[in-house]
Amino acid sequence: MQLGSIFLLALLEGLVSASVLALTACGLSLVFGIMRVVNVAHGEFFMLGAVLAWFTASLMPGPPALTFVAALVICPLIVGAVAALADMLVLKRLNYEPEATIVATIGLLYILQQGALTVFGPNALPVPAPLDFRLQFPGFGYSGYKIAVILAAVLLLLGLWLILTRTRIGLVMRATQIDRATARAFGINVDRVYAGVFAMGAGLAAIAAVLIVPIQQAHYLMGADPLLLSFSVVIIGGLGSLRGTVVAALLIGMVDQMIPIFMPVVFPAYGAWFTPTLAKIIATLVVALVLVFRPQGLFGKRMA
Amino acid sequence: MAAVILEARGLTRHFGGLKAVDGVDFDLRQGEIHALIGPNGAGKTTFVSLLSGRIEAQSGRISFDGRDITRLPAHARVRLGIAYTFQITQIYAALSVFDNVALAAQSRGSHPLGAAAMEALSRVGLEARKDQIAGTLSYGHQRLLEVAMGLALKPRLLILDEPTQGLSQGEIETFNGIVKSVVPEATVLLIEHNMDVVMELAEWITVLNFGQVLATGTPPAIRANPAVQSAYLGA
Amino acid sequence: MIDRRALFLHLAVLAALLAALPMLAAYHVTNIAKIMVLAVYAMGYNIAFGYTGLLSLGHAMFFAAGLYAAGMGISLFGLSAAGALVLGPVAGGLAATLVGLLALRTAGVAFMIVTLMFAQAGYLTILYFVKYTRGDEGIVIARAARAIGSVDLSADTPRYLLAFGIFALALLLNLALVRSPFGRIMVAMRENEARSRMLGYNPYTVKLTALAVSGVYAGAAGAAYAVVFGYVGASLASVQYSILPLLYVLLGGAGTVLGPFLGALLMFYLIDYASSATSAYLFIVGAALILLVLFAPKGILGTLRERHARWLP
Amino acid sequence: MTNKLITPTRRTVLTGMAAGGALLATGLTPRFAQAQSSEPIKLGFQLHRTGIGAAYGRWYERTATAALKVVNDAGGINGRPVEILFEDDGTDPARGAEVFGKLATQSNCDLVFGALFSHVVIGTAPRAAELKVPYLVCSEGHHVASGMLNRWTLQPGITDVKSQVQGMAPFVTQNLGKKVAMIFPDFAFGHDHRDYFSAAVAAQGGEVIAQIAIPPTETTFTRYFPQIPAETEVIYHVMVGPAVLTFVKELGEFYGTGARPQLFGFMDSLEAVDIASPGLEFLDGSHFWEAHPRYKQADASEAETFYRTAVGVDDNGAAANDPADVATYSHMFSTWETLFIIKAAMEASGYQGAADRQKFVEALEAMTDFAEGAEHPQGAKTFNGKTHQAFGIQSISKVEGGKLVRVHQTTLEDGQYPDEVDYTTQSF
Repeated sequence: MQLGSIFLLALLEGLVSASVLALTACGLSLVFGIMRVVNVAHGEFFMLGAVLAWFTASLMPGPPALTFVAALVICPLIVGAVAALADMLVLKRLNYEPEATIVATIGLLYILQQGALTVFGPNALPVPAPLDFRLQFPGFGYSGYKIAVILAAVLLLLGLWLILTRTRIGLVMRATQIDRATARAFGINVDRVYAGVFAMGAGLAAIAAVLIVPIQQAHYLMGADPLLLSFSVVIIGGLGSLRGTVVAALLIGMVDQMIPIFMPVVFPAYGAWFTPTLAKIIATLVVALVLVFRPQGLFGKRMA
Repeated sequence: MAAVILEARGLTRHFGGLKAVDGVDFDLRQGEIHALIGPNGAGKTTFVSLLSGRIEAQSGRISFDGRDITRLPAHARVRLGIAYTFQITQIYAALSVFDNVALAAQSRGSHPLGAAAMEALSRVGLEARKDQIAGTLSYGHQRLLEVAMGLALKPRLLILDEPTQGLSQGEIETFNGIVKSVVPEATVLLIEHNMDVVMELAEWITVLNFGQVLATGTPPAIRANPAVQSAYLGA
Repeated sequence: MIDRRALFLHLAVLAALLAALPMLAAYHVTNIAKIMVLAVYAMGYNIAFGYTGLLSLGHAMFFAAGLYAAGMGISLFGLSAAGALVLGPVAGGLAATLVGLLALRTAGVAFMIVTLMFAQAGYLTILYFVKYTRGDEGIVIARAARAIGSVDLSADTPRYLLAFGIFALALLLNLALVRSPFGRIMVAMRENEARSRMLGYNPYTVKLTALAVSGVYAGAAGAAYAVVFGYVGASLASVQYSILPLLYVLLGGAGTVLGPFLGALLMFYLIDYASSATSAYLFIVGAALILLVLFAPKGILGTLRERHARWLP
Repeated sequence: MTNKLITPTRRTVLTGMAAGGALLATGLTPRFAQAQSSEPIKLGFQLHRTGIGAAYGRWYERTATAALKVVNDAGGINGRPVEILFEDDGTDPARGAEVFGKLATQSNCDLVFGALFSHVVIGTAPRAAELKVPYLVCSEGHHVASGMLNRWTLQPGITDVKSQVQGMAPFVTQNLGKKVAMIFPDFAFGHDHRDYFSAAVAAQGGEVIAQIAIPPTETTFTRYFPQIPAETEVIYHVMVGPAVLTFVKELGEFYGTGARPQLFGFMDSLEAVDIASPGLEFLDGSHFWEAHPRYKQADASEAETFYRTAVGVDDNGAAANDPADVATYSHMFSTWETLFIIKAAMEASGYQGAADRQKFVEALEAMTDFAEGAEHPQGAKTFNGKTHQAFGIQSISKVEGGKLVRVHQTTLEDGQYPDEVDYTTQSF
């Protein structure tokens, strides 16, 4: 392949994975920013969104485009409802104590995983893409749907940003984030806000998953990877900072895609001992070290 | 006059725009009871936090017993003999009274541990409650336990941050007796709002206002100082 | 300073485990041996989490350090089983110290994530060095190598006795540790770090020491696992093996000496019996975690200590 | 609960004595002896019901259950009925060893079989040797024949990967191309493919010009495709796990309708996946290895038809009652065949009970051939008693109109390689 084609492919693949990652990680970041809860079950909400998308698409009659749009609406709602329920039944009772909530969300992770296995079975579940066309670039072909995913993610992120900054809901959420007690004093139903935020975070993961299933299929063990990547994104971007999260998602999504694409071009020994697995080890360590030495993230300001 | 045991020069700590401590010079003489007073928000707690190492100084210098301790972490200063009792009670609520004091005595390497701990408890009159869980003590007793932990450290400098807050009159008298018994082996630095306590105990007083030293001197001199009067009365 | 009742209780548990050996069916001999090895691991976890307040999600790395030190020591370098049992705790302690040096600069949630990330890197490292570790497939330790002198450790009784010996040693040392002055400092660090600092204790060194001891326990358990069960594989270094000791400790009672063993025993048999009735044992693990943090955050022995037996260490 | 933690309890001893007394008193001792010998043979099955192997596990269970019915309908083994006890191992090696112990010592199974995933097999094998219980694996891994396991572990029902790969190589180099780029998962299973196929291709005068290892946690693959050299004539792909469909689809998108290298894949990539899934159209014309052709071939034997009906699989390799439920057809026959081999070896050794386990292994080691038939619907096999490994015929199928059509069959000789171990010299 020509270097120009390689670059274009890397850019496209990087954008697809960054946009889906940004949506997923924003969900995690939102929950952490406002509720101070580290949701280990976030990857399972992603998985749940994906298997429900398959379920919707295979149950509903009609062309793939229609069932897909239906899934895009229905799945986040169901997943959000499950999350709100978990918040009210478990997290609220733990008073959002950080360590207890982590243990509880680990429990939730196992329950959701087992639930998906029991209900939907162990197979990879394919969902047809709502758009079926290929783009031929010099040297490689590319799925038109993947381009649509990038656009959809950008629109959704813009929508999220508008909700958070321009609406009363966003105002209430920010007020709750700053001070729970004061928000309560101003007549804000903090319990409802928390349940809503947790549902919204899970819903974002579910939307991201619905977008990705036509590319990747749904499977009950698929939650681990988005969880670890989202953690990395939220850490690099600065815990709780949405802008940092989006920037970090772009960075990590791009780097994650570009290493296997570019390394063989610039580094002939790639693949001999510098395998993708080694790249993953290094990436994981870098994220850990960022959290150790720059806990405010690469893009955040240190809090006084 | 006794030797200076602790000396601070140009000590500064700002929080954003707030000049909590702003270029304070301060001397503490061996064996005295020194009170630090000032209106709310004057920077008293920040100042002693800088001395004890709980907060790092932005500039300035602190020396203790002739040694520069400006960059020494808090726990190392404790080991040098600077003990600090918290403004808000900070005991180990889940542990027994004995364990609370033993932890302090153990830090000094006291031997035998049990005897050292019991001695500190008996000095504040809590020896009968040694097996009680500390969190179940009355508030006054918790404050006394806090002081006992300070004593069990066998400090050379004991910093007490508003120790009498919330104590009854009887408890305050007990407390005054304890503080008097500490000197002159050790030195005491006392942040206090209760002027009766200050006037009864302090040999020397420093007044802080807006992060700076407003005045320093003997109790009668401070009482007569017009600047202090205006700061306190807002005149 | 060890309470007589406490010492008696622990010795009685050990005596019961020893006396049970001739009465147990073969299946349970292996199970209890495994439970004792896992309990050593959980005891180590408890020293960090239960006593010192360090909630780590990366202990699998310390367990795996001992596991692979022993397994690769035997299979690649011809180490003896006895040598492997010594090397394991050293490797576990070393791994914990290295991780601690960095991770202990953080606290709380950040500490959990950092340890999780380090353990994930450790897991991937095992996969990376597939030539030596055989990656996910793992290493089988030859039966001939699993012997001390002429005693074949793969036979039921010696296996049980070795696991028992390590468990007994770990339990008594744990008891001595938590009743020692240092044990009191660990608890002080858990209860109130700011206060402990102002009593002259350096939180960093105290926590690092506790984590290192915890790693030594985990490494010892890992080495024992390799020698006693003859298999060393990457799945034993996965996240799940970091959650397992947390689950055992929460169930049995964090900050109690016997809690980890009790938790391991109950959880092992709960899963074992449940798996014949249903394949949904992940559900059981998940539900147990949630119910424990919701309704019994102190675990069985922690609740017992609070209500009835204050002397329980 | 049937599990006895402490044996024997006073009560069970007393009931036992009472029962014995009653029998003696009524003079029924002879019938008691007969009853003992007609007690069922219990076979343990280590099942991947949950975990990463779950998609396979379901079909392994169905196939073994179907074979069991055939065996029992024909009078069982040595005139005794047969039972299979399925126990979930979570596709986890540690749990696998525990489950083995449970089946062998708690449920008193005569032997254990059924495991597929290599790490489970390797994690369990030491336990089999400790307990001296035969362990018959259905895994296609090379671990048995490589000599790393032990005398109690055998793989008589399915060919190992080294042999499969070696059998494939001549077809690939002669029909598809000589310059091969390999794409495989970066763990032991993938490395077996890498090493054995590279060697086999070199022996055929071809060359592996790129080895692209993909990390095990990967979910998307397009970014690896630029590493495929332009002069590549054949892409050899073997991926496993839930992401395989993504892999194939992305490969299709990458090359599109333009000129592309020939594709040769291992069926592992598409087990339990419908070839007619959206996005897989581009596979048309590509080749796959199959141990056992999923689509019923025009020349299917009677045995093959019988097997399909018995397991409940239609002509397209999906469940007869649910066409969307696609089988793991290329591997699951191994549990069927293994059960019939168990029957044959038990009958050859005159197996009576646990005391005859060693005789069972020796009888199995003495076997050399399995003829094609209802007991071996996948085809004839040879068995090497020294390496404990079976060798069978492999198929190469071409995707034509959304179906797999067999275009080549290897011979038994194609897959032979020199012995790497002689388990029969090892002690029990």
